[in-house]
Order: sequence, then structure tokens, then C-alpha cells
Amino acid sequence: MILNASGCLDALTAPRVARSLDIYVAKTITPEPMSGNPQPRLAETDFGLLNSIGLQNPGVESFCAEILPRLEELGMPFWISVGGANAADYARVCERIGERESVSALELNLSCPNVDPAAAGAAEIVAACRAVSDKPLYAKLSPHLPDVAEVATGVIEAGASGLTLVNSLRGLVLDEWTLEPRLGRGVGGYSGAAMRPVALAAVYLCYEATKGAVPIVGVGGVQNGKQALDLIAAGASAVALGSVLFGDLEAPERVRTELEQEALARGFERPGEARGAAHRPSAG
Amino acid sequence: MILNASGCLDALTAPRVARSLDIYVAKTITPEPMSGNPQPRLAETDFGLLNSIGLQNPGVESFCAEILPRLEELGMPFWISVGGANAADYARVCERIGERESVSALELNLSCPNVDPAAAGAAEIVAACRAVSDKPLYAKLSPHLPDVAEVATGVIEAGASGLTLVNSLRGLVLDEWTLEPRLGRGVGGYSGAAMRPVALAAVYLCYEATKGAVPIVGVGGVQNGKQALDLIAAGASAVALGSVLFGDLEAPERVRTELEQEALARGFERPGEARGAAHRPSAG
Amino acid sequence: MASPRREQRRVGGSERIGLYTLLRLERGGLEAGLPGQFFMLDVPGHIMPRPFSICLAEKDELAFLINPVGPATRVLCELERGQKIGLFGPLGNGFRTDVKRPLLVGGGIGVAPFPYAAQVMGNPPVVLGFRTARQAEAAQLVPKAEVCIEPQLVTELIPGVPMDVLACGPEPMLHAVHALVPDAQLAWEAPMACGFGACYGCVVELDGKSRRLCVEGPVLNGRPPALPLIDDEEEEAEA
Amino acid sequence: MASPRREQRRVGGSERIGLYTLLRLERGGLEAGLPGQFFMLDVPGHIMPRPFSICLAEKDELAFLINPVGPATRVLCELERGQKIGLFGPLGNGFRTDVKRPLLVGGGIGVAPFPYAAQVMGNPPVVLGFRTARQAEAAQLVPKAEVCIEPQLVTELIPGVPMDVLACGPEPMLHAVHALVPDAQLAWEAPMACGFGACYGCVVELDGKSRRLCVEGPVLNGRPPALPLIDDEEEEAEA
Ligand SMILES: Cc1cc2nc3c(=O)[nH]c(=O)nc-3n(C[C@H](O)[C@H](O)[C@H](O)COP(=O)(O)OP(=O)(O)OC[C@H]3O[C@@H](n4cnc5c(N)ncnc54)[C@H](O)[C@@H]3O)c2cc1C
Ligand SMILES: Cc1cc2nc3c(=O)[nH]c(=O)nc-3n(C[C@H](O)[C@H](O)[C@H](O)COP(=O)(O)OP(=O)(O)OC[C@H]3O[C@@H](n4cnc5c(N)ncnc54)[C@H](O)[C@@H]3O)c2cc1C
Ligand SMILES: Cc1cc2nc3c(=O)[nH]c(=O)nc-3n(C[C@H](O)[C@H](O)[C@H](O)COP(=O)(O)O)c2cc1C
Ligand SMILES: Cc1cc2nc3c(=O)[nH]c(=O)nc-3n(C[C@H](O)[C@H](O)[C@H](O)COP(=O)(O)O)c2cc1C
Ligand code: FES
Ligand code: FES
Repeated sequence: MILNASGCLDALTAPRVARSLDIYVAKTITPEPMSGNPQPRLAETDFGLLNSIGLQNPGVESFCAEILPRLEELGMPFWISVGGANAADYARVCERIGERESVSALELNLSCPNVDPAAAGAAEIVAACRAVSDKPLYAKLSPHLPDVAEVATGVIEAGASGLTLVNSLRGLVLDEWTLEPRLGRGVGGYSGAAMRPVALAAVYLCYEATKGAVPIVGVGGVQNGKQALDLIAAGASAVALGSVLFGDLEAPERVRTELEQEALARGFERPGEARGAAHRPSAG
Repeated sequence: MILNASGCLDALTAPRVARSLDIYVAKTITPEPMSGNPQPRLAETDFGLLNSIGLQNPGVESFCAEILPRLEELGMPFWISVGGANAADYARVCERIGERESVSALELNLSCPNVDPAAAGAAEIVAACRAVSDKPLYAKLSPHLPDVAEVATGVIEAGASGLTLVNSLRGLVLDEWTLEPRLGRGVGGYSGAAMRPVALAAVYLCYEATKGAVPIVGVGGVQNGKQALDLIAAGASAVALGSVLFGDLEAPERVRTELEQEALARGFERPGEARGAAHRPSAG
Repeated sequence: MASPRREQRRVGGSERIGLYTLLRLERGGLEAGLPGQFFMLDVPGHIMPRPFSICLAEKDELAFLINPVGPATRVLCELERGQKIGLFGPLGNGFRTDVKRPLLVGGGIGVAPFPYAAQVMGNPPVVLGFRTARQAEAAQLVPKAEVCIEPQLVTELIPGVPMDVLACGPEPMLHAVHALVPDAQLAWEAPMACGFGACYGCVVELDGKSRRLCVEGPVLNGRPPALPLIDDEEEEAEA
Repeated sequence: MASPRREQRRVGGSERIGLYTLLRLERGGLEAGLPGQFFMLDVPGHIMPRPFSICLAEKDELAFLINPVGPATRVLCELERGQKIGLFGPLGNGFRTDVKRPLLVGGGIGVAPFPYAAQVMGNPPVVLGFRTARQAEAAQLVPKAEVCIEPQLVTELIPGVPMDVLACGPEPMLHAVHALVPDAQLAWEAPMACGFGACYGCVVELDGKSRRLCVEGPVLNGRPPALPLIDDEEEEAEA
């Protein structure tokens, strides 16, 4: 299953691309509107991309009034990513959006590198959301956790239905001459190929800790089918494409085809069969 | 000032390289001998290196008896990196090594990705070491902290004299065909060029939080003088070279020369003058 | 309008024009779009594609005028005949060209969209400002252009009579043009990673709200935003 | 012995020998070291250098025999005449060659150090085992070699009389040789990032202790470990 990573595709400006996904994930929505961070918000690094969008979004009310109806018209399954500054914020958005039957799941963005670290613990936020919504809840975790597997088991105990692993790293790039940060906000989210081994490690450790009991969306630096297969072997049940979409709108179809071929080449009839293969004791 | 990153150079097998540094940092020493992780311990990634050495070391007694005297013979300043499983472990090594006048400073490795996360908090470990040693204590932090600046201010309050930022990331690479982890231990430490923006961000945030009051050793992916200058501009007072040394023994001298040139080209008479330049409000 | 796709095209030629480089790509069936629209060009060795205005559109060729300001633009200026690069467009909202009393106003590399605009609009009057004579060489791409070089500013060349101004250039120039001609169509710039509304990197403040320039612009006060950018298959079939 | 430095050398030639490739580098003043010592070769597009045994040492040339088992070795096999690569060595402890009743025993790519060893030792008897006839073509590099192909194993070619064995090959072969000839000098392999004791990546268990193969080996039961590897300037001056 191929999804987009939250914040990396707008289905309303690119419906054809959204339809080429199995599930569309919307950009993170907070209770109140957020105008995001100052310009510049983007900078290229040697092996990835730095961004400081800062959860720009119209707020949950305007989202429900203006955007949700148009997402519903797409006629495809979609998830909404939920953000906030504390557990009550998250719960408010979940409650409001959870009313809509069209929404297949809620992804709790517990990890944005571009807003100040959420004061509340991840499990507390999940519990607050679980209390107000029956929808599947995916906890999207940061790579900046001393023990990601511990947090993963914690959020699952608190009611999360699945995990999304991982959000971008915290990164910085300086201007070549002034030596000042290239992003207006200074530090930003570091995504792309450079973080692939980091995402793989998080998926691997969380799959091990949860014994594969919950679905895991693997995210981070995926550019081709082999890299998607790696995430699945590490324990992902689905793969999300992020910054690769900016430069390649055909990526979902291409990655899906390549993934099937790469799985077949290694003796798996369907990519899903490879789930957790990295954990199996060697046959040889 | 150019140092080596702990674990990336053995001054006894490469004294010429060690002497080309301003300070030599020894590999992490624990109270008891550790034989480290199973083979394979190394794997190349697209933009970095994965290792799972696992703090292999002879233990503090054997270190003091056999290795320390030979380091002393080098006739250059050196630091010892200290590890352990809990605060008492760290304190024991600090106490034992702190007796030796030859040791200029102790670097507390609070962050090895290849041993299980230290149960004790970073500040607690620092306080325990401060209680038994008057030497300068550098706290080496992990990039896997939700709020690295908060931990940095905490360890300084607890008695750390400086910071070393950062240790390697947690990463995973799978075998191309079997899809099993390439490292014997599975997950390993991910170092090299890919992590450069992550190290820069950590230095930047900690310099900001500490207002430049303590020395910071910047570590992560440095391969040339411009990249060293970036770390200094972000807030480092010294730069350590890690995996670049494996492929380039001339790196310390080369980076030092390049660093001076790059600083001069930007109007700094000495590299040290550029410290914190990334934080200055723009002149233009 | 058909949905834009990422395509690979060969470099047909590349020539220095003063400080800029005119990069000619084989067109091979690509739509050129409207003057003021842009393409995202892939840059060998770089991760993000970069936005460039359509400068010339011939039957067999699309050309972009590139100012080498940084690493990616420098790579594009060094491309050689025969090399292939990816491009994606046309994107965004271009200029309204069916105006009564047209005047094209360009500053520096902001001249880029006007050779194509002048062609489409039947060679209307054009005023161009540059910082140096070397940059001003690019004026040769636009017939009938009146040119000034700093310290003279291009706004001094705008006549005092009401005209329908289309302008492109650095931010201070656009603000100055706006002050003189409030209803001028202005083509703005912002860093872009995608060009089709996916990344929210190109946001500018418009009427007090943060808006994506690649979706609402780059030409503002121009046509109202047209959504979706990456059309439905169905709409494509109708096109 | 002077301290090894990283040097750049031109590829003088590259030829296929069965499944392997003999990569000839211009020697330009480099020391060849002892048979069984190795060089770290930089690999274009790769981060870690890779270790290779000295295969041939001529006056103007050092050559390495390379088995394309993975991405980096494949790149090295495709290098072309005139390209430059970095190399660093000689490193590690080689074979003791001043033995009375020498026998060289090689398995597969383990033949690599023996052309040079045979030259230094005045063409002693050599037995080589390979998995296929294509691999066995590499035997042509060693004069007077007796060759077998699986299912026959190279250990079957070791005579029943006491000999001073120097062996290089896959781990199971080395263990089998050791069982037959307990004092054989065996050249082992482990993944290496540095080759000079810095990374602790190449550790193997020796006498119940974890030891760096690049420092204590790669030839074990051979010369005692010589520290430091990267000598002092002073020692260099003396050399
Ligand atoms: C719609 C649009 C059309 C454009 N058309 C043209 C064109 O026809 N010809 C042309 O030469 N350039 C054009 N540009 C600008 C061009 O895209 C940038 O100069 C280019 O992306 C810079 O890349 P770089 O890596 O070379 O330089 P960088 O190192 O990325 O940047 C160098 C300097 O330019 C600034 N910069 C980077 N990107 C932009 C940007 N998009 N807008 C403004 N400043 C930027 C940086 O902050 C920095 O100061 C256009 C931009 C937009 C948004
Ligand atoms: C001292 C020494 C001397 C050597 N001499 C030669 C030589 O003369 N000719 C030659 O062809 N090869 C030699 N090797 C082995 C060679 O270094 C490896 O085959 C090479 O590093 C593999 O790189 P790769 O990226 O192509 O393959 P990888 O993708 O890195 O590895 C392919 C396979 O080889 C295994 N492997 C990787 N590195 C090593 C290693 N160092 N030792 C054992 N297995 C490894 C991997 O686990 C994997 O199964 C030597 C190794 C050592 C330690
Ligand atoms: C421009 C940009 C905006 C993003 N916005 C969000 C967001 O709103 N919510 C979220 O959970 N993640 C957001 N992310 C993180 C991505 O969803 C993803 O976790 C990360 O980019 C790693 O994947 P990639 O390497 O494939 O890009 C954003 C990433 C980028 C590059
Ligand atoms: C092989 C290897 C061994 C390491 N051993 C240690 C260690 O013992 N103690 C420690 O604090 N850091 C250790 N590190 C981490 C480095 O000191 C450094 O923080 C990290 O590699 C990032 O720097 P680099 O990108 O320049 O390599 C090791 C790194 C590598 C690659
Ligand atoms: S460039 Fe990505 S949203 Fe405009
Ligand atoms: S290869 Fe680095 S210690 Fe042996």
C-alpha cells in the first residue's frame, strides 16, 4: 500500500496524483488557523531537503467547511493528520473531524520538528484522542526519541491503532557566505534520502517491540520500490512517499510497480508477504 | 581546534595522525571489559557509514595499566571518553581515570547508539561524575533527544564543563538480497555526511540555549574546512573528525588549513572568531 | 489544458547572453503555456527542481533564460547540447495578454518571460532596467525594448499615461511598479520545491493571508487561481 | 619501513582473468610491502575504502586481483586505463616467507596474494582450489600451480609430509587447513573501514579475545603484531 506522507501532497491541486495512491493523507490540521513560519521555508542539503513550513493550515473549522467536502468528492480513502500544542488541542480536532464518516483514519502528528516540542507526552495525547473518537488512530512519531520502541508500545497501550514512522529529522543548513541559517526559522525538518537508514531503524525497532501486532506506515527517504521493500521487510505494512513527490508526480505508480517486481525477485508473491522479513532467522 | 571523534582513531596504532590533532580523544572506556558486538560491525550506506562496534574496550583497570601510560608517552593533550550502564559506572571510571594528571578532560558518552539506552538521566550521570572528579567534563549527547537544548542546559547545571554534539544516529541497512540487517546486531550507529545537518542543528540549538557560555565540540559528518566552519558558526568552539579519518589520514591537517582559509575568505581573522556567527542578526 | 507531466528533453543548445545563459530545450510536443507561467527544471546533482519562466517558445524548442546566482543555476548554465534533463510544466498562472494598452516592464533577470510575451502580444512596448551593461545584453531578446542601466531605474521609463502594465523583476522593483500602477500584473518569486501546491514552501502573504505563490501566482492581480493544477484524468480526456 | 600515506595513482590497465579482474596501478614509488599485506583502495562513489591483497609487484606497477562480489568490487573491476584512484598501504602483517619447506595453499579469490608471494619466494609449490573452471583461470598468475576444481577440495592436494603452509581463502577452507597443518600461516578476512586500527570494525576472536584483524593480521600465526601502524614522523626520518 502506497500513501503520501502528510504535508507532501495537496489532493486538491493534484487530484490525479492523489488518485494514484491507495490512501491520501492530508496535511496536519490544528484547532486554530496557523500561518506557518517565515520565508525562506525551503533549502536543499547535500542529500536531502530542509523545510520549515510550520504546520501552516486553515484550522479545523475552516478545514471542515471548505476542504473536507472537496476531499470527499475525490471518492477515495483518506486520512487526516492532526496537530496541536497539547492533548486537548489534539482531542478537539479529532472530535470535530471524527464526526465525518468519510475520514478513514486520523494520524496524530506527535512529532513536527517545526513547532516547539509538545509538552504533553505522546501517550497522553493518544489517550485523549481515543476518548473522543472511534476511528483508527495512527501515532506519527519523531526520530528524536531516545527509545522509539518504548514510546511506540506506550501509545499503543494508550489506544493507538497503528504507527507512522517517522517524521523528519531536525536539521540546519547555513548560507554559504553569510553563514546564517538558510531557513527563516533557523532549524527545520530534514527529509529525503539521507534519513532512510534512520526511518528503517525506527520501523525495525518498533515492529520488534510490538511483535507486528499493529500496522506501521514507513516513511522516510523512499525514492524507489527497493527502498519501499526495505521498509516493509523491517516491519512496515504500508509505505508513504514524502519529498520525492515534489520532483516526481509519477512516483506512486512507479514505486508500486517497482515494489511488486523487487518483491517477486526475492520470492515474495506480493509485497505484503515480505513484511518483517528482516527479522526472520536466516534460512541459509 | 581539531579533535578526533571518540572511537574513530587509535593513537597507539596511528601516532602520527594523533599528533596532527590539537587534542586526542580516546575510545569510550567502561568499568568492565566489553567485547563489543558480533560481526559484521560495519556497513556502508548511500551517504554514510553504519557501525555497531558496541563500545568494545578493555575496561578501566586494564586501560589504566596498559594503555594510559602509552598515551602519556605521546606527549600531547588527550581526553578519555567514559561510558557505562548507570551513573555509578560512569563515576567509577571518572574517579579512576581522574587520578591521572595527564588526562586533560573526560568526555561522558551519554549517547552510544550501540548499547541499550542508559537508564539514568543524563544530568544524573553528570552530577555523579562531577562529585568524584575536578576535571573538565564534556557531556556527549545523542541526536535522539526530543529537546537537545533542554538536556544540554540540564547537564551544565549538573556540572558539565562543556558539550560534545553529537553522537551518531540510529540507522539500519538491509542486505540487498536477503533483506536481513547487514550488521550482526541489527541496528547501528549512522555517521558521516548524511548527518551533517543534524549535528549542525544540535550545536545551533544548544549554543542558543547556553548563550555560548560553555565550550562545544561539534561532531558529525565533517569532511572539509567549510563544514567545520559551519559548525563553528553554529556555535562550536572546536570540531571533531570522525569517520572521515578512516579514509583520509591527512584529514586533520587538511581540514585545519581549509578552515583557516574559509574563515579568512569570510572576513574572520581566525576560525574562532566565527563562533556563533550564524546567530548574529544580519548586517545587510 | 492537458495535465502537465514530467518529461525528459534534450538540450538543443546553450548560449551566453551577457551574464545570463539561454538554455534551449527540444520541445517535443510540450505545451508552452502562457507567458508568465513557469516550468520546474530538474538539475543534475540537485534534489529539488528549480522554477524558470518560459522565455521563448518556438515550434521545436522551449528556451529558458538563466541567471547563475547559486549552485543549481550554475549547473543549468553549464549544460551542453545533447544532455537530457527533466522538466515539468507549464505551471502557475501567467499574464493576461489580451490587454488594451500593454506595457512590459522588466528588471534584471525579470526580462525572462518577456521575449515570449512580446511574441504572443505582437511586440508591444517594453521597458527594461538592468544593473550593468553586461546584464543589459539580454535586452536583445525583446524587440523594441527601451533599456536603462542603474543608477537610472526602470520605473522612470514608465510613461505617465494609463497603461496595462505586465511586470517581472526583483521585489523592490515590483513594489515600485505597484505604487505607480496599482493594477499592474506582477510576476513574483519565492523558493519552490514542487511548483504544484504540494509543499507550501512558496508561501507569500496576500491580503493578510499566507498563500502558495505557485498556485495563486506567480503572476498576481492576474487571472484568478485555477485549481486543480494537476488535472483529473477525465478533464484531460476532454481537453 | 616508512609510514604509509594515501596516494593517488593512475590505472595502468585492467584485464579480465576468468571471473576476476586484474587491476594494474602505476606504482610511482609506492612500497609493495610483504606478500599477504594489503592496501585500502578508494572506490569511486563509495564512502569506505576496501582492502585488497597485493597480487603483483613490478618495478612500475602494483596489481590487485579483484572478485566482483558486491557494489564496490564491481566498480573497481570497471575502472579504465587512465582513471585515478586513491590507495593506502601497505598495511597489516604479511606472510613469513623465509620458511624451509614452503607450500602455498589458495582457495578462490584467496589466490590473490600468491603471485607476489611466489615471486618473492622463488616459485615454491602451490596448490589452488576453485569452485568453477572460470575462476580457475586465475591460476595462470602463479607459476607451477597444481589446481583442483570442486567437488575436489584443495586440502586434498596438501601432501602428507610436514610443510610450512601459507594459506589464503574462504573461512571454511582456512579452518580445514588449520586442522591439517596446525602451524600454517593463515590470511583471514573481515570487513574493514580503515585498515589501520582506528575503527574496530574488523574484530575477530583470537585466543578468546576480540582483536583487530587489520592490526594483528590479516596473516595470523605469522609475525607478531607490529605497532604502531602509522609510524611516528621520527621513525620515518630514521627509515
Ligand atoms: C516562478 C519563478 C520563475 C522564475 N524564473 C526564473 C528565470 O526565468 N530565470 C532565472 O534565472 N531565475 C528564475 N527564477 C529564480 C530561480 O528559480 C532561482 O534563481 C533558482 O532557483 C536559484 O537556485 P540556485 O540553487 O542556483 O541558487 P540558491 O543557492 O538556491 O539561491 C541563490 C540565491 O537566490 C535566492 N533564491 C533561491 N531560489 C529563489 C527563488 N525561487 N526566488 C527568489 N530567490 C531565490 C536564495 O535565497 C539565494 O539568495 C524564478 C523563480 C520563480 C519562483
Ligand atoms: C585483508 C583483506 C584482503 C583482501 N584481499 C582481497 C583481494 O585481493 N581480492 C578481492 O577480491 N577481495 C579481497 N578482499 C575482500 C574484499 O575487500 C571484499 O570483497 C570487498 O570489500 C567487498 O566490497 P563490495 O562492496 O564489493 O561488496 P559488499 O557488498 O561490501 O560485500 C559483498 C559480500 O562480501 C562480504 N564482505 C564484504 N567485505 C568483506 C570483507 N572484507 N571480507 C569478507 N567478506 C566481506 C559481505 O558481507 C557480502 O556478503 C580482502 C579483504 C581483506 C580483509
Ligand atoms: C515540506 C514538508 C512538509 C511537511 N509537513 C508535514 C505535516 O504537515 N505533517 C506531518 O506529519 N509531517 C509533515 N512532513 C514530514 C513528512 O510527512 C515525512 O514524515 C518526512 O518528510 C520524511 O519523509 P520523506 O523523506 O519521504 O520526505 C512534511 C515534510 C515536508 C518535506
Ligand atoms: C566506528 C565508530 C566507532 C565509534 N565509537 C565511539 C565511541 O566509542 N564513543 C563515542 O562517544 N562515540 C563513538 N562513535 C561516534 C563518533 O565519535 C561520532 O560522534 C560520530 O561518528 C559522528 O561523527 P562522524 O560523522 O564525523 O563520523 C563512533 C563512530 C564510529 C563510526
Ligand atoms: S512550490 Fe510547493 S507549494 Fe508552491
Ligand atoms: S579495519 Fe578499522 S580497526 Fe581494523
